[in-house]
Amino acid sequence: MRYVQYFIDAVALGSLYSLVALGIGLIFGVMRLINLAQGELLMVGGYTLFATNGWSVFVRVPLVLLVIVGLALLMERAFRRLRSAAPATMLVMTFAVSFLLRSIAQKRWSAQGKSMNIFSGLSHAFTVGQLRIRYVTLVSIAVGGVLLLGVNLFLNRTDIGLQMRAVASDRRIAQALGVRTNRVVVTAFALSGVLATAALLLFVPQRPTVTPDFGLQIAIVALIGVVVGGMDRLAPATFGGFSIGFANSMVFSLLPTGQRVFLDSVLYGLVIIVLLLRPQGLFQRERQTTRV
Amino acid sequence: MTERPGSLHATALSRTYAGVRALEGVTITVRRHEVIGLIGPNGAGKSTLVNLLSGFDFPTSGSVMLEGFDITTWSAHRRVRSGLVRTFQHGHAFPGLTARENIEVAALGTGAARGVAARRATELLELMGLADHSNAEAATLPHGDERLLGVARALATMPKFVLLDEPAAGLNEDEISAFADIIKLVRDERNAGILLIEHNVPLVLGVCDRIHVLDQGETLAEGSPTEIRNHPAVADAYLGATAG
Amino acid sequence: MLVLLAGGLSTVFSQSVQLKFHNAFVITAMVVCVYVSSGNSGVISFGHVSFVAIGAFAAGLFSMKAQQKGAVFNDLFPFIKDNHLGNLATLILAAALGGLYALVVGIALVRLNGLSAGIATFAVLGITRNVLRNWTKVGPGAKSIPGVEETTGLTQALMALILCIVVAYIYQRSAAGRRLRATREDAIAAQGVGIRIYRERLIAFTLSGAMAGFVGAVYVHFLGSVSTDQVYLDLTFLVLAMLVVGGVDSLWGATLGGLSISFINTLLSEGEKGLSLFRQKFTLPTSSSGIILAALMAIVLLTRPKGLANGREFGLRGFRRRDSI
Amino acid sequence: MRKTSIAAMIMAAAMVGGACGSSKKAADTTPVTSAPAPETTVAASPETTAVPSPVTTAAASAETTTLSKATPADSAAAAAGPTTVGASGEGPIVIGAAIDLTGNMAPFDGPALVAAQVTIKKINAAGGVLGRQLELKFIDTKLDPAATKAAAVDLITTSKANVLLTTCDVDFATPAIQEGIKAGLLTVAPCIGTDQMGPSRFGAAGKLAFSMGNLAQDEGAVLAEYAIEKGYKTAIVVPDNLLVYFQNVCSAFTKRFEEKGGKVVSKSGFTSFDHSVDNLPTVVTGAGAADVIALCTFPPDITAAVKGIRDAGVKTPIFSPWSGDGTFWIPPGLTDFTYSTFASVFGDDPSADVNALIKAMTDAGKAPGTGGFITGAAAIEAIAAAITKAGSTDGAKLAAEFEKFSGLDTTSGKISFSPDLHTVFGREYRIMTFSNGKAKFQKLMAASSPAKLP
Repeated sequence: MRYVQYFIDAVALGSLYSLVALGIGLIFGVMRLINLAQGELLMVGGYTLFATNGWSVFVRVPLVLLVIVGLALLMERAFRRLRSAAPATMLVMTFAVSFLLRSIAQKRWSAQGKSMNIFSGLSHAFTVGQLRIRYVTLVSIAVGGVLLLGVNLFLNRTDIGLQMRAVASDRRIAQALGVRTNRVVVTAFALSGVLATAALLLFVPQRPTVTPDFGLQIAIVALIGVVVGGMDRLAPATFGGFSIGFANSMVFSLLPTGQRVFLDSVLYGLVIIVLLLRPQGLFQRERQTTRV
Repeated sequence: MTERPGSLHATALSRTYAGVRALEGVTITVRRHEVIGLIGPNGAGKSTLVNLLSGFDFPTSGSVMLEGFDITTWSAHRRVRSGLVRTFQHGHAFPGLTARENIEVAALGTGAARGVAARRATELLELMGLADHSNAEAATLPHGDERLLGVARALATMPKFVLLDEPAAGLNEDEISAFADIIKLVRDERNAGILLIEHNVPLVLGVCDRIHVLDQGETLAEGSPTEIRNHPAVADAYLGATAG
Repeated sequence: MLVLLAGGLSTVFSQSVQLKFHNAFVITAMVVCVYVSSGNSGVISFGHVSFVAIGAFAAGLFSMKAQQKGAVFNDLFPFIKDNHLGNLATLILAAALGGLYALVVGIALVRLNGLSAGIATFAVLGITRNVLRNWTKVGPGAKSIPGVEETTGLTQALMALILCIVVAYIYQRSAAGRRLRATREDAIAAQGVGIRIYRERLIAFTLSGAMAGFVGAVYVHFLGSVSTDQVYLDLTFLVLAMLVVGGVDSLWGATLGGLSISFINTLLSEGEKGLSLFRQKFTLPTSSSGIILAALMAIVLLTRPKGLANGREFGLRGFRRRDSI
Repeated sequence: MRKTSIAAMIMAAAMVGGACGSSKKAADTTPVTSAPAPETTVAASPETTAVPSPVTTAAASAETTTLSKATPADSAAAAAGPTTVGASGEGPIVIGAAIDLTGNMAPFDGPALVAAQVTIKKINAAGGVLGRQLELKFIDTKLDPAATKAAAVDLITTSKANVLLTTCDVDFATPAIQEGIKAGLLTVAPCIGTDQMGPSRFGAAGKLAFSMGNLAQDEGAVLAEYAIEKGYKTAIVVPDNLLVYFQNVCSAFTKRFEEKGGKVVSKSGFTSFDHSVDNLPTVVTGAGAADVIALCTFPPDITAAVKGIRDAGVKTPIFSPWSGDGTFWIPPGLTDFTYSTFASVFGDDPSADVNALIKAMTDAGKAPGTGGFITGAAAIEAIAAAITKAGSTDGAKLAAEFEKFSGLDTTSGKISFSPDLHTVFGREYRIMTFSNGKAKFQKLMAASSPAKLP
């Protein structure tokens, strides 16, 4: 029974990270960009929630959505010039943006956490026999599933989705064929803002204190998850995010009490092993050998 | 045919990609001091065969022997060090390096000292007629020169066997006849065995000692240039389509 | 000559500004270390600060007096607890351990490319930090190592930087360095001419690990103390940002990036304290230097995506567009 | 090529400019500290303390006059002549603070600094110490190790600090502490809570280092004694493994709770920032029933921990040390959460002095978030007391006085040190309890003695 509870805890954490991973995976898919600043969307949204504590959710949710999507679009503008730059340059650019936003938050709100309060009851638990399940877990799984499905439908069934996939597979050729790349990329960033909003609203009941590093903490884990899962396609990336959260919780529970301080070592060790065995990603089909 | 020292020999090579057969039971031998032409229509499996021979891909079944050693599972660089080198269809020159550096680094790759590498580069630039471009970055070279540079780079590893993957694409007629001389020179002076993959039929017919024809992943014919020219199936499958 | 230069610096600048120079030299040396591997191979490593940490912790622990070490860190393995080494010996030890650790890590990881390599090396950083912080038999636990002899003066810091640049320069001009740079230019072609990517990367990774360990020791002998959080994420991001802002594909870029960001950072934090420049007095608001620095980095990247150096390299006669590989 | 050279030149110019600027600044500042007339008292000069100081300190008005007098000739003269006026007993007594106003310690260092400024103003208004004014100079370290070291050196060599204050985390403070004790200065951290300030970490020279924070062994003991007093018999102990302070408080709680006849049914922690906090509800419910949970951690993870435990339906009282102080992290409707702290920031502190200090800070727009601010005031008061008793600012003499403090009266209550313990013990804690999201002062309570940890 104890182990079933561990499993439930692990699913809970995994489902939260999968939402963030979905956003990171989407941007990577379209832009080949690892956006370290994705976490700052959550952070800025978090401070928006803090600033509006006590307001009606019907105002707060659209407001947070607006702020996050707006920030995502600003980021897109900042990254636009670098679309064909080297990956390292793009990565450091996203890091600079992340650092900038965190520095501003640190100056504005200090490193002291601020408590946000929305959908607080979601993290309450109900019990089935001896097992305890948080409502937020069920909601996360449902929302995660719906969003993954929704984004996939969007990519596969809509014109702009098709264009997005074309841009993802070869931007130059897509451009040459008349795809309006900017519009596609902007749409992808807006969508990633929506995903970040969903992730934030589900994180808050469980992690209600926002600090300048709030988003970075989450984004790093989700990013590792995305790479481990396989970043070329959306579903593997999302499952990767789920896996890293799941493993984080499961490893903690299974470690002997005295050894739990070594959680990070075990987790990172597993990450390395997976990357060595399946460099293309845990949930990715085997790639064809590089054609020469 | 049995394997003998002094040859590169592939037996019954097959390669399947996700259920699709790219190559099926191909057996081919290249001896030292011999130029073998490899021709066939697009998608016939020529590139797959070169990849399997050079270690850039590995066969689903079959084996590759080099001078008596089974090299089927050897990595590409190990094959190079044992004297089996290839060039690339799309150039793959190191774009940021000069022509000379491209050649030097190849020599260094097989363990040559820097002085030796420099000497080899000078020789090969001369041989390929690239001496004027020696300090130009590879990325700025015309297409034809880039191909020649690829060949020079391969020769800098002092190979016993060279697999030339469409080296003449983008060359004009004068250049092609000069290139034919280079191939013969490599064969005669360096005593190398050469596998020449080429669409340019006159070049293949003119320079090759024997010709191997692939179609749909299988060997269609093999023989001297004359035999191949008169082979009805080959004419249908290939020569008729392009040479005509 | 160096001593003269250092002496010159020390007469012109106040003691605390000199310390910023120390720091700039040491941090730039770290950037050069990362460059040796990441710059020449084109595979970004997030793990090099691990080697800095190993070097710093080894040098720190072994230069502490045995008596004090026993009092503060009682759990240490006896051979760590009971032994004390001189300054020079700790530098050598740190380089050896850094190189050895990089070799072990490299054997497993240099086969990886791109983001997989980035995440795997990041994982190494996480493990290193976690172990040093929690395994009290090998490290100080969640405490800083105090009382390390502060033997890194301005001269030593500058010498360490120059040594790193010289080693990096010799390496990249050597046959091995040129082979590795060829793999960066075109991995497939490199294999095609017989270059062993794995081996070449491993050589560079190990060499840069040894250099990073050495610099870690120099760092701890500069700070006089070290804790795990000081050689973790912030330093990793800072060093990588310096490398990329300077220009990841040349040694000059690495050096320029390290020095320029260090000095701008110093300028900004002096600015927060109040600064007279060209007869104008500037005072920046508290905590604003981070914001300005981040914005400047972003602007540099946007206007010069290839970094400040833009591919140019050190050369004997000024800077060349690009030195031989 | 040309472009790079230009970029490099600009960069070089920036370096030189920056360095020259700051060295010029150093020269400018010299006359400030060496102002010959004793009545020219300068506190918080914007030269070194560019941060707009929230509280106008005593002689801030003097800064403009001093500045306008700082001609190049003055600077040259000051640089040429001996500048040890402060040490000779003529000028102000300089307290240098190398603290964090930007990073993760800023929420602790910042309020302590403001409280120190208010206290200095009060002392100066009453005639100063030994007839000399106190002057506070601070530099933001941003927790960067090299900047911390440089800040300490700057304060010691340029500002001629007589006493050094450092940031509230011993590991991040170490570069500054070492500079302070190396220069023979009394070095005081406002709120470090471990026994690491002093000889136990820094060897013999560590005799000069003290912290005004509450000793973790003392704080854990008081929490345990309060739990016993409330009639609790069993406890679940949940330490955060991140910091030594948390581990020590929870260990001290365990030790004292068991000494007093309580039973610890489970001791199993987690680590902040490694995302294991979400496992805590299972850890706690899996530990079985207990009368109290001792939770030793801090924001942001403490919010997730407390909320997770409550949301899992566990209503057991939770006890926390000072790191659980403050309203900023509290989840709505928090109930039965008790913590020990230095001062109540909820307006119901039993001490009039404390409330006056809070008011002064609030008026300056810097209302404290936790009770830790009081350590800044205590540091200044203790330093002033030590200087008065020793008749000198010599570090060794001051340290000797510090070690002798036994029940010294400060705004933060009675404080004691000993040759072994350089962190405060025996101080009266404010025991505070949250009910329905509202904090209420319960009682003043001192530990009978610090718990002994192995």
